[in-house]
Amino acid sequence: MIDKLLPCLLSGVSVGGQYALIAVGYTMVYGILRLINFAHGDIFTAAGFFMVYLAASLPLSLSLPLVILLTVALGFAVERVAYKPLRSAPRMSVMISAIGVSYLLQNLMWYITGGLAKQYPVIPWLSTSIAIGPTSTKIVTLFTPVLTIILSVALVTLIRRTKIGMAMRAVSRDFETARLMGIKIDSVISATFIIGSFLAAVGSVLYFSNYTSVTPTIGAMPGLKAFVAAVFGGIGSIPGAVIGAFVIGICENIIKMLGYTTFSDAFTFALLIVILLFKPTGLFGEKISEKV
Amino acid sequence: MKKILALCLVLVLSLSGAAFAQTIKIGVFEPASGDNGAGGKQETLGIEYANYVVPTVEVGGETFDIELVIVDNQSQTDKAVSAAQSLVDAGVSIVLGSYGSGVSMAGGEIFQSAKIPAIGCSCTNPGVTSLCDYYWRVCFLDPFQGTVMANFAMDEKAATKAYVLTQLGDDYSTGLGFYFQRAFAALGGEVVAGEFPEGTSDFTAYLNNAINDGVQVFFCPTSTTSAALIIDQAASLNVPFALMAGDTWESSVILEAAKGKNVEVFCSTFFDEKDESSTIAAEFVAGFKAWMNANPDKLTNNGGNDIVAAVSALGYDAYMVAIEAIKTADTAVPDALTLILPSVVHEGVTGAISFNEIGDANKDMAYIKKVNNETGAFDFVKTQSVADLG
Amino acid sequence: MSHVLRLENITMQFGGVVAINDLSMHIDQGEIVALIGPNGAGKTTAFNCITGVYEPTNGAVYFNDQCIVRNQPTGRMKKLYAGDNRTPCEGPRIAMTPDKITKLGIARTFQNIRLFKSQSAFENVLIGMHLRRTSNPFSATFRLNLQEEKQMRQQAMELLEIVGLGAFAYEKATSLPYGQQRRLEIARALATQPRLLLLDEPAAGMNPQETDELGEFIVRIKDDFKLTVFLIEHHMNLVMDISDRIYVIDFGRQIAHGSPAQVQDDPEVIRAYLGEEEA
Amino acid sequence: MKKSTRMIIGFLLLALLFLAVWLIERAMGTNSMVITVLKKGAVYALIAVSMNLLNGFTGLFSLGQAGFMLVGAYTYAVFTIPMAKRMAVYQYYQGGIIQFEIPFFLAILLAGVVAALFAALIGMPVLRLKSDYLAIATLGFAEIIRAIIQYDKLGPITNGSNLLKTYPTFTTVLFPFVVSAVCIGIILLLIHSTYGRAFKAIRDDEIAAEAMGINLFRHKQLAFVVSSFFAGVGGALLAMYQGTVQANAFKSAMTYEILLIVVIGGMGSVSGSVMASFLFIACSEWWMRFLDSELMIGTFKVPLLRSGFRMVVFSILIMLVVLFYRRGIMGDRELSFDMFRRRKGVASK
Repeated sequence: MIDKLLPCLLSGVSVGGQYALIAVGYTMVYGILRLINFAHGDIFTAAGFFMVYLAASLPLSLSLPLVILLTVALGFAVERVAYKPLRSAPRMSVMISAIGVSYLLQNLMWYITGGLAKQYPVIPWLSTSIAIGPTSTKIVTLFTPVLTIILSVALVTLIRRTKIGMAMRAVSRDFETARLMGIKIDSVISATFIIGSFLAAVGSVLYFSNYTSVTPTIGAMPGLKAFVAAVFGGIGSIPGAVIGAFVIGICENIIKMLGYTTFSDAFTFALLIVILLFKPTGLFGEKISEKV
Repeated sequence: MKKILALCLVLVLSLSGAAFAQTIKIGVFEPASGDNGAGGKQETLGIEYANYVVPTVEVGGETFDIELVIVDNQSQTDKAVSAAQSLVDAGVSIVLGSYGSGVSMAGGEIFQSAKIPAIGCSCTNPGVTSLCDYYWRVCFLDPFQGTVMANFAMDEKAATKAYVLTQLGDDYSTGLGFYFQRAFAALGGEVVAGEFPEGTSDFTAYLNNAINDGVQVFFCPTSTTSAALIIDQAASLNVPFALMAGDTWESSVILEAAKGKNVEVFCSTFFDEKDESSTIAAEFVAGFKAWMNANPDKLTNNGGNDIVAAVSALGYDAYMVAIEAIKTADTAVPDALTLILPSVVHEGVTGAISFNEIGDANKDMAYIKKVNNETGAFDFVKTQSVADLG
Repeated sequence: MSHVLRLENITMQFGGVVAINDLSMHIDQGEIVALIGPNGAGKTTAFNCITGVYEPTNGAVYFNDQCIVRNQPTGRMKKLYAGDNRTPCEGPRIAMTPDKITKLGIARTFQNIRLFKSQSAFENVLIGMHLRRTSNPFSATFRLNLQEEKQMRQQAMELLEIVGLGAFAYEKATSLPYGQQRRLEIARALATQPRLLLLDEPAAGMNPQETDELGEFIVRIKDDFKLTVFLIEHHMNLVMDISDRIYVIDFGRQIAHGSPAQVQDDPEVIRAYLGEEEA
Repeated sequence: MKKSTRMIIGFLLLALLFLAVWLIERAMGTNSMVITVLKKGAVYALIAVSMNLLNGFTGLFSLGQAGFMLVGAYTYAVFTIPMAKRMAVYQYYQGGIIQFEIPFFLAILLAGVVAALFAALIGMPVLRLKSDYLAIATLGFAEIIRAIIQYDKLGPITNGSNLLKTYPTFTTVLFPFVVSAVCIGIILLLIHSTYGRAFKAIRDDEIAAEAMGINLFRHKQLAFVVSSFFAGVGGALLAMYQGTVQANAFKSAMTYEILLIVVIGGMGSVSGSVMASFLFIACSEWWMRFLDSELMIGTFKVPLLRSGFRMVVFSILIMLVVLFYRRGIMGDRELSFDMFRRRKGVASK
């Protein structure tokens, strides 16, 4: 039994860690803008392609930071171009804009790559295989959850202790009041997108070191799953998103182990619906009621 | 304003048909993007080379230029419908392709309703021809290919248990997997099956299941996109079994993925460039290589090297069969080609081609190749025909 | 003793905040009763409890002796409960949804006008009539209910005439001036054929003359439609003019109750409105 | 103009349109791109209007449309494949277990009914959710439906994840036009009935609508079921248009595409959705196709033009609409005689 379970848990925890890094981006944006940033999964994919093209001509030590920089710039640009002009528009319009951006990014990547899968460069240390008990795996599998936890602890500290963190909390509590209190809403939102994109870039490096080919639509599914993870954990809550992501990653792999492979994706959504029905605020979410 | 614009477009489109009366159009219905983009490009190369070799055809005493109308079906059945429609709209006489069975089946429906014949190059699912009266093909079928690989697994790898992994919604993958499974079970072997949805990147769960089930071979007829991931992950898991697949895996994508890794990969295919027994084949290989090497774009489309893929040879053969049909019918009217195709016989690069009543080529030879992990090339293992199988 | 509306020990608590504390009151047929109190006293919350928008933490509401809302603290709320009345009301939980309560005959207007923005004044009133339909989706779609539809349109027009908006029937609701929007809300509420009408600050934003007219208007529709009226209002002249009785609440608690004259002189009320005099 | 004259003129115009379509088909032949665009446009018009009924008129942000289309398309295909072809279509399942076929018009109706049944079941839990949670839950359900249909064990019915084909398809372009027109007509009647007014009330202000005695859940359920019924019919038409159908194609991307059509046409405008559908399909299938193929003018190779460029330009155009022209072609108005008259009136003043 342990022979079966160990590899399954290993890849579950690893996938979970990667989902977590994406989920944090979703949960932060949702917490502040009340927007499901459908384009977040595509930003994750774009980070993968940045790496593919940069590593072809630059050494890793240069391309790695450049990838993160470019991804952050992309996330920032998407917010400025597609979401900022709609700040006073109904929520549905912003969500449609997000869907439009996702459509655009996917088509753009399809065009640039010619729609073919690209091989992700090998990152020496991460891609090395090591043996664990009866099975073996890449180092990245073990490294991912560790890094995820370190990053999320850092992020939680940032939000608890720093001035920008306090501003973020204020904005997510009450948009209008925070504005009246002199908080620069736009910079807070930009900061949120920058952090989210940064984590997506890190997640992308880990993800593609493990699964080494990048296609234009590859980010869509992990993106949706990460969003489900964020809802599961209670949207707006960072520890919630991380825990939700690990739960989904592990469950998904157990389902595959049991042979119900057709349903590995569907399961995530079933979980989402169950959560929404029985605990709409997720594990750690707060209840918000509308004033009449 | 919009109406006027539409009207102009209608006019332009209808005129364009009349303006170039001296050309015959042949549609190339291949994926240039998506999961099967790499293979589709290689098949298109074969057709383009054939067009380079035979650019004109004599019909009714006049010489006609042959124009290739190339569309991208994006490896997806819904996109294939649009692509097929644009071929029909362009007024092609006959269609060649496609790499991938699902898109061929989807396109076949459109060609059938437009009454335009099509010749499949490397689509191996039986449904392509059996469900469409306007489809022929120049390659062998999955029931044969599956049986060949099942026998190979039994005989050469002494396998008693196999894991079969197929992609949901991919007709090629499901079909070949199904026939392998049936043949392997008929030979007394035991099969464990798994499916993965499109866009899967994590195959470790399937590989681990296979390890735990103690299989000796892992049969995964998938697109090259998934193949690269499967090979990489199998290598990092140090799997104790061999990976086996069908014709799609004869691709430089596989070679790149398996190079320098500790994993055994076998695939069956239609053709071997090193097989010098046929002069037609030898001539083709030499000419094709020279043509590609003279043109960097073509070389890129072939995956960056000048290894001749079997699908290129099939694309070449399909084009030649089409030319043969036009010559015999002495016209390029689709209806006439449809009537003449069943009787066309052609000595092709991949062997003699003649069609049975369903529209399939009477072919019974498969080549089995193995990836050489050190050189990053295919090693020829053996040929196998239905007769060998007894 | 049969009252049109009866509140029994209503407490509404949001988390630890007690918005209404042990409020009991009753309204009889044909009365105009006002609910007044300083800002934030819990007046609108009381309306929301009656109409089913909020579920009170404790207490019951009866409409013509039928219980429409009843609850008592359960679960986590049991520990958290900070209302005055610690003995919970009897009986199982009842929580009718707002639409059911409206169907029984309680209609309301909103403090911060909630008209259907994209619709014309006429359509706003028509929507109010939807709940009294006899058609089903099928007959309505295929126009098998032409007679009823015709009647609805006629009645809606009449209602608009009554509130003096006949000329503006096809104007977009949100393009009307503030005072007319308030009257449109009343017309819309009347369209549901209520027995009891709850008006949440109907005179807010009106000038003295408009307010006077509104007072007369309320009395008139009360008589014409045989209504009972329960209103929240800050315009004291209006309240004193038309009310039969007045309830005064402060910090969610009832501090006075009686005829306009009685309430006016009540020291508690004066203190609540003007603040504590410094000793 | 009197209402009755207006109706007569409207019907005459519609008849004229049908005649025009028929003439085009006669003149151009069934294989031309115009006909393809007209066919697909008509199918998408119905689907877009059905989605607009939910998103534009009832204010329910549902992203499940592809799932219901999938159910409709499969229902249609499964029940109309001729007996003689079943063995070959269900090649891995010994011909499947459904050993009968029904007439195609019944199958289209059944497609709608089955989709509506699914919607009724799914609606019960999800319609209680608010805006974006509803969106993501319906999106999830569409994915679940797709997974179920692809499930190997259901293969004898659905043919697993494999293609379905050889069922009856369009013989004339008028067929999708008539079916779509009838269906859209019914939706229009519903929108202009007292129930339609209730839908719009819910969209404008849920709390006020409930206070006016409108049972939120029941009306949302009604809109959801009706919308899904027509999405199912639309799915059946799409299957007929394509000639083949496969669960794999009904991804969330398909829903997004339809949503974008609705947005371009204008949320809450039936005529807008119809116009946007034809425009969208004509652009993506026809007018912008040239962007996908390399073009040489003399020896000069026009830059950027190659496979995929069409979709890039297309999505940029859509983004421009979403950002700067948010109300779409029609906003929430409808194409009507008054529209032209009022404009004239303003001009003459």
